[in-house]
Amino acid sequence: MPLDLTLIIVLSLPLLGFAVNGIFGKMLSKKLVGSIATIAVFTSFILATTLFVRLDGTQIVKLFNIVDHDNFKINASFQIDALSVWMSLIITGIGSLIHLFSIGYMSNDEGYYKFFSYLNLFIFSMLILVLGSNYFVLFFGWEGVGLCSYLLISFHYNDKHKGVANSLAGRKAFIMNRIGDGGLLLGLFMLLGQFNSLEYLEIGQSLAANTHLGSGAMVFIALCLFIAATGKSAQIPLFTWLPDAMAGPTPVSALIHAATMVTAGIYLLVRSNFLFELAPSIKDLVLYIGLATTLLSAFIALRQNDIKKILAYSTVSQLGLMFVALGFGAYSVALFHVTTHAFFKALLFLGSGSVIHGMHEEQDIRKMGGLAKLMPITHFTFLIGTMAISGIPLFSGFFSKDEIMAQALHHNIWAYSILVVAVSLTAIYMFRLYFLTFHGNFRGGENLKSKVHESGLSMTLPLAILAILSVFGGILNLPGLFFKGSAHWFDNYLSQGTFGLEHIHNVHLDFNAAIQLMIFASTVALGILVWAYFVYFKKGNLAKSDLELSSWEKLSASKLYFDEAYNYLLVNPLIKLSDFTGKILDIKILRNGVYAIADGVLNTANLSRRWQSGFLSSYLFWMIFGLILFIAFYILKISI
Amino acid sequence: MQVASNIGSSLDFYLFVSIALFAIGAIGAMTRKNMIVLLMCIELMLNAVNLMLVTFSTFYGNGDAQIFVFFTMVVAAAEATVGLSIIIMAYRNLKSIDIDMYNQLKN
Amino acid sequence: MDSIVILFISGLLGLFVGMRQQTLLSLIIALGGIILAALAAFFREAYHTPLANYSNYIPTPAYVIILLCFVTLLAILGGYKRYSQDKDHIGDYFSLILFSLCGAIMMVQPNDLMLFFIGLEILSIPIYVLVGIEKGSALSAEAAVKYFFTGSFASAILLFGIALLYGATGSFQLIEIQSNLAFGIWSSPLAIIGSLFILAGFVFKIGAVPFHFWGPDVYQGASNAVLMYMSTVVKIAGIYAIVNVFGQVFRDSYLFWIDLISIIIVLSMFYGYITAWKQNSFRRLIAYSSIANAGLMLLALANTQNSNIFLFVSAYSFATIPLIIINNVANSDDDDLKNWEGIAWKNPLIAIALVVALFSLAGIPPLAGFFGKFSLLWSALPQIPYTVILALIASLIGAFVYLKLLLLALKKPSVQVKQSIPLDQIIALLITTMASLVALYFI
Amino acid sequence: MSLQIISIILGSLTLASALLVVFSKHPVRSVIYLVVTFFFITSMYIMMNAQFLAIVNMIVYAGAIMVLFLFVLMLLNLNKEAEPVTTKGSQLAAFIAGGSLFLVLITALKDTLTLGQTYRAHNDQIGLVKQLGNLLFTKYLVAFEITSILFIAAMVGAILLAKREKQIIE
Amino acid sequence: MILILLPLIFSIIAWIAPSSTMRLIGLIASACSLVASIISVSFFNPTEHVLFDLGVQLVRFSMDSLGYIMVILTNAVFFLVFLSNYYNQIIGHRRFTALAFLMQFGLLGVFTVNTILGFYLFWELTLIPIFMILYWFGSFENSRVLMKFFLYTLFGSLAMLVSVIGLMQITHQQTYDALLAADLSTIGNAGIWLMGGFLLAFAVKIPLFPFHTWQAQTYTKAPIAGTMLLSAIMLKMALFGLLKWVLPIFDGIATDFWRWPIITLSLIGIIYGAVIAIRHQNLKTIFAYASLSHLGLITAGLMLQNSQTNEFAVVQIVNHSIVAIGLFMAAGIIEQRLKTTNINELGGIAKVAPRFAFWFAVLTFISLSVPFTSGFIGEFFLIKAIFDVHVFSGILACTTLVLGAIYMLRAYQAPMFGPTKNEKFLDLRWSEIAVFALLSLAAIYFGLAPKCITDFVAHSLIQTTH
Repeated sequence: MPLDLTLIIVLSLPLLGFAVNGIFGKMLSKKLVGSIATIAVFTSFILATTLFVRLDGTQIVKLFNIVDHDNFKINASFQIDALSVWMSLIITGIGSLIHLFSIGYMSNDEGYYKFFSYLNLFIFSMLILVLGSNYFVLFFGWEGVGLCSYLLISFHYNDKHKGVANSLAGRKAFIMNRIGDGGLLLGLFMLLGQFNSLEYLEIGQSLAANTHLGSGAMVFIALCLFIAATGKSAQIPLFTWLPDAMAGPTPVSALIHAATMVTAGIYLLVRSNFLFELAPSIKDLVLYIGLATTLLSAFIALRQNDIKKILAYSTVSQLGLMFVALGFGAYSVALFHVTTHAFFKALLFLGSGSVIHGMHEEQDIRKMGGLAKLMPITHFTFLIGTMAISGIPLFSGFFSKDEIMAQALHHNIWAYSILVVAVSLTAIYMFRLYFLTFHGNFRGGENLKSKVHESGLSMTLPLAILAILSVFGGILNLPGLFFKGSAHWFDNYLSQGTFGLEHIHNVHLDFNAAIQLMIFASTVALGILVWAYFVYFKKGNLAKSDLELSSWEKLSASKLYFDEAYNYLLVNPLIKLSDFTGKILDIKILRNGVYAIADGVLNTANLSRRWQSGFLSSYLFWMIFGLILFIAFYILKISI
Repeated sequence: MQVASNIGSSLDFYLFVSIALFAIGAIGAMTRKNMIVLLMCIELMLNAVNLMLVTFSTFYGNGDAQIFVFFTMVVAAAEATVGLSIIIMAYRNLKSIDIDMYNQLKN
Repeated sequence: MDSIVILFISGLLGLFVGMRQQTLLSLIIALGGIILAALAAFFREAYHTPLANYSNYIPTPAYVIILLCFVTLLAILGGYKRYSQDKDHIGDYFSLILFSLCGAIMMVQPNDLMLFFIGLEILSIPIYVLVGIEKGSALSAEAAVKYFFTGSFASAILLFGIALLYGATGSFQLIEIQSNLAFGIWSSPLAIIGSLFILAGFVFKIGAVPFHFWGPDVYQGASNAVLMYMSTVVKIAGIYAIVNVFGQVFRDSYLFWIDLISIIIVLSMFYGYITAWKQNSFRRLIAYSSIANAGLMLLALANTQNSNIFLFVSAYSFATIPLIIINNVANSDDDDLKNWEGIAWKNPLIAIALVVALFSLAGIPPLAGFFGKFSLLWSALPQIPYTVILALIASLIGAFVYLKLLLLALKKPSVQVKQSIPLDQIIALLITTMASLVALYFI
Repeated sequence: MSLQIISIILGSLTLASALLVVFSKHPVRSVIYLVVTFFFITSMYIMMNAQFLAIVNMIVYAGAIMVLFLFVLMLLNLNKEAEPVTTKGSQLAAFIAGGSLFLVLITALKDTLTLGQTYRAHNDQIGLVKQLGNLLFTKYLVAFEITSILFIAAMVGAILLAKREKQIIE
Repeated sequence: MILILLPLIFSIIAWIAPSSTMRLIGLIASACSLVASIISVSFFNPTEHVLFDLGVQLVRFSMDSLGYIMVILTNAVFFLVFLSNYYNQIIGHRRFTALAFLMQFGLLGVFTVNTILGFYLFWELTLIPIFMILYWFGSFENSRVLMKFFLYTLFGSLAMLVSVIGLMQITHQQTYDALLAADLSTIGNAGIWLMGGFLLAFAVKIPLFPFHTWQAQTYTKAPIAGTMLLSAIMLKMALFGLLKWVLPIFDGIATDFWRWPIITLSLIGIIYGAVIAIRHQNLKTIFAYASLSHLGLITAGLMLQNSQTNEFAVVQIVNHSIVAIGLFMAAGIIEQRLKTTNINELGGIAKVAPRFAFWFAVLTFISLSVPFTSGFIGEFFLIKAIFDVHVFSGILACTTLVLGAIYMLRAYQAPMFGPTKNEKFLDLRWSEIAVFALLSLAAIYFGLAPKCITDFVAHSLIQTTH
């Protein structure tokens, strides 16, 4: 099959699935709907694999021309290179697993067909995003995934209790993403202005030809792109939407808000590596933001009680970690973490989804406990996910995190120490979550307990596959330490196949340092595992109710008051401004001002009509008076 | 006619008289409330015009103006006829020829 | 001249027929006379399309005469219902109107101030009488009294002006006056003061500030039928007199009087429209609107080379007559705007005619009123731009007034009562509405 | 010189009687004074040798029109009623207006009141009946004929208005 | 050309035809116009410039590609208005149908006329029908609002009239091409004033801040068909006038003088409208202010006088029509079924009317100009054009993305989501679905292939820029 045809099929299959499910979904049976959607994505995955196999440098597939400007042309064209193919593999791969999972998870939902068509649409948009060969196409996907995210977050808008909250969460996500999109747009404008092109390759080549190193425009562009990335990838200051986005169905959280969409920001930065290399100040900003995000969100996750919220903050934290890597210029490292994170975070989310499904929509971990026996497969896979994210040695998360730590250690010891704290916190809250959920006594009441059940095959199968991936994902990019021959496969793969990354070589620590690092990291992770085991399993420490929290715990539980601060600083002033303009400026001043002028003019009629007094004598008088004025006018005129 | 040939020096005065007459007629029209007197005042104004026309006619030695005066008189007569009949009709309606009584129409 | 003779004869004939109380015959004679007069005027001079190329158009008297005849015809048609109520006097009414029309025709083709003055009086005197024909009504009597006294007062003023002008130039022939004035007599105060007095007399006739006082009172007191005639023909004749005398004869002193005219225009328009806003009587409202329209008409003086008043006055007439006819339908006895509420729902023809007439008065294209206004603005704008802009602002206020009237008339009544209109009024309404509508094709 | 004195006297008398027309309280007196005024005006016409006009003025104005006025006055039988008193304010305003009309006219025209210096006796025969008759029936024939319309209109109008209607009587 | 006279003929037919057939007449006649215009455009070579007249010297017509776009847009809008209101009372009225066709005639005239006076004439011609439609079919308890609308518009028109006369007298020309060729540089400041007159008229019509106060009230009170006509096509007259007439003719001192003031007002309008829309309670009012916001962007883009920007402004003009019809139709559906558009009284409609919820959502996102829709293309390049000229203004214009999301989502979610307050809600009828589907298809088609508009109009826009 020719390359472009393959690509088109890869792209169009999810779109087709969307169309078929969207239009005919209501008439089809639920099984069929789910199968169509899943098969569409899975076929895409297979085809994407063939792309991966046949990958040969960078290839551009041009479909059609969108805009033909005097200065530039914008095409709907797609780029097939290591980066994009890798991303599409993640998207379609994880995507098809999650589709599979959803068949079971959503089986009781009214909007079944809608859900699958949205999911397919999301996959389509995401593929557009990563496969596009220019920023314009990327933007299509960028907004498209935002749109799908909105649709899926507020999917349960009809819910009796949470309907409004769900839709508000969707709105919040969309608006925050829009802020980022605005940044991206501005960046695009600047790029167009500077390069008369939005093609990655063209921009990169012209940059390579003549470097505008550190010029203001580059900084501006990089800043704009980074703002876009913070919006999409939920970094400070635009991260608060992601926890709220957990209002969506759990597969959505797994797919969009953990594995794929939120990593679009990382993808954007990796894609634009050549730009960021020219704007070191923004790279530093990326680093600082990443550090702050990873630390703060990890802290917040410590005392959350909603199983999905914890995972959401964990996601934010992990994304922060990736940004740290980007801040160091270690693009392939960041992407490696994206990959492993996609595995284990999807696993964790799906696991939590399974739990929620089994618990009949109960999400509060304070009401769980002892589920290990009731849901063995879920428990086992969840444990693997937890260990992977906590950095237990030999799990995939261990390797990818280790790479980032290594970068940090190499560049900046302070950053490293902050990362250590953040990683430790990650392990703490993940084990807290794990132990509280699966061990101890069931706290949800007998009534609920009797109903708890293990999920069906369509749900457990993806869990199993993801668990396997989470365990072995690290193989992709083993450190050079042990496996000289096959080491850094991913690094090489990416940097050879992606424009701009050829010139960037990741630092690899020397043997001693690497060993020390690994041992230290393993110690910390295992230590926390043991500590958590004692604290939460042996002692049976429970999540406290809100009233018993100490001050730092309150701080954590209330999410560092970010939402409140935003409300106070942004939302309320905007509302006040709106009320002022709408009610006072627009109505009182402008509208009534017009009325007042009109009334003023017309009410002089009350005066002017009195001139017409009704007495003939006065009429004659005024006529004479007018005559006198005429003559006086003349006299004045000749005398002047 | 010897008289006329020396009249030149009086013409300015006649003009003055006619202007004054016009003003007096106007004052009368404004002050008097009796409609008939009012009409008379207007006749006075017309006569002022006539006087002025004759004066100019004498000045230019041109008969046109005197013809004009003739027509003015014709018009004045017609106006007086119609005016008086209007006054009579109005009197029938309001039983008064006081002009101030006629102020139903106003504002 | 032929027209005048025809009109005079048919007027006399009408008198005799009227004595026999033959209403329809009187109508036919009157209309026939008017049509014949118009034809006579038509065949005497070539027909020109005004505004053909926006310039060098000097109103051909023939064309104006035809307009005058046409408007009178409409006014007679529209007022026939009222006139035929007095079978005794119908001949008198029609002959008075025809005589008056003679005067109007004399006014618009002057070459001699004497004839001109006589024409003016012939125009006015029958109208003084006609205003008072509602003999039972005190208001009508009052209107007649007021109109008569102010009118003869204004005549005196006009005459005084003519006398002074004669004093300056020594002639009544307009051509001689013009050449004498052009010869340098304009420096003479006699000529200037004379022209000012003449202006005052004219301004009185068209009813612009500050000589407008008769307007509202007389319009209100007069019957609808008479109003149709006097609110249109008098204005047309008056404005043509002004245009001819000032635009042609006094054009050399243009710079002198144009400022005065501008002031009159602005005052008239603002005063007329603003005061019209608070009226309760329709005829009074129309009177104030006509004051404002008089101001607008005076814009024709701004450009002495090319004064395109024709379209405006015809549009004004074709808009005013249907409104008064509709008022006749709404108010058969009294004259209150309250009766206008929902009038448009009584008859579809009324609705259409009303909308067209009011939008035409407000100057909205593609109705005739717009083209009238446009032609005026076209010639006036380069000469007196500020006045024009002020006039436009005033006409915005005017739009308020017309719109208020329109909204009042269109208000849906709770009970719809259909009302039929007599045939003659239907014809008049149709003609005027069509005339307002098809103006586009005459430019 | 003597002519000028006579003119001044006549003019003054004219103005005086005109003022009396305006100021006499009784309408009938006003009429009488108006006749007197016309008389003086006529004499001024004679001074200017406008004989035809002088005669017409006497006959038409003083004779016919004034009689008509008097007739109507008597017809309405209002001579007993005293004229209603107007408010002082409006009267004052009227006087001021009339006075200032006079003043501004004089101010404006004072430079042109020099007819006497430029006057040359062209033709002292113009005011005679023969001359005017020639003019009237040649140059102004049209106007003369046209006045018939005026008169008919005035006649019809006067009759129309002044006639008592049957229904009104009832 | 028959195309322009067609609506006039239909208008007359509508006056005469029996009122029971009025619905069909409206629908079929407007479809005829649309089909006729589409057929004729397929024979049209965009580089051409067809001249024709109707026997009146002052009013001559010409067809160029920009005019064609607008003509088709007009016909399409009218067709959609008739289709979308097919089940509404208003369509059954003879008066509405006849007046609407009369208005269509006026609009087609505006878009094709070749003389400046003709432009004014047709511009004003549209005013009477829409005024009557609003009066007869709107809910103007207080006629003040209606009068305000009329007089505001008239106010602008009079200013334009002065400018039209002034322009004709100064140049002694009246046709478009002659006016373009005329050299206005010699008249200096007079040109600024003349252009000011035009701009005042346009600013009222578009409307620009602070001349917008008629808009929200009128839209809210007007019948939904009237609002659609007003916002979807009538306002476009002003943009069209700006694009085709004023900017090219006054190119030079005058445009330089007015550019930044107008852009500033537009930007204020963009933010002002959006900010007000955030908190307003009435759906129709929100959409009105949204319209203020959207049109500000187009105006600002046009004022830059860049041929490429103009092409995208045309795209955005088309898009705004799509959005306006769609959104006001949605509001109209709610209003018609529930008798209110106050979002506090609405909720949970999505549950009872899923089809409506879906299409309303599609339209909402089209109006949010997400990619794949025409709005995105238009907005992208308009903001880019502003950004290129003035970075800060571009950033300000960008805020419309965020603010737009805030108010549009609010306007969508409040009535559609949450607990169901009104159980009885008739889901969409076939005609309404057809309209929504057509609109969405058009938006997506133009979003992916804006070239079909931009390339088509490019020929006539070349002469409009320096």
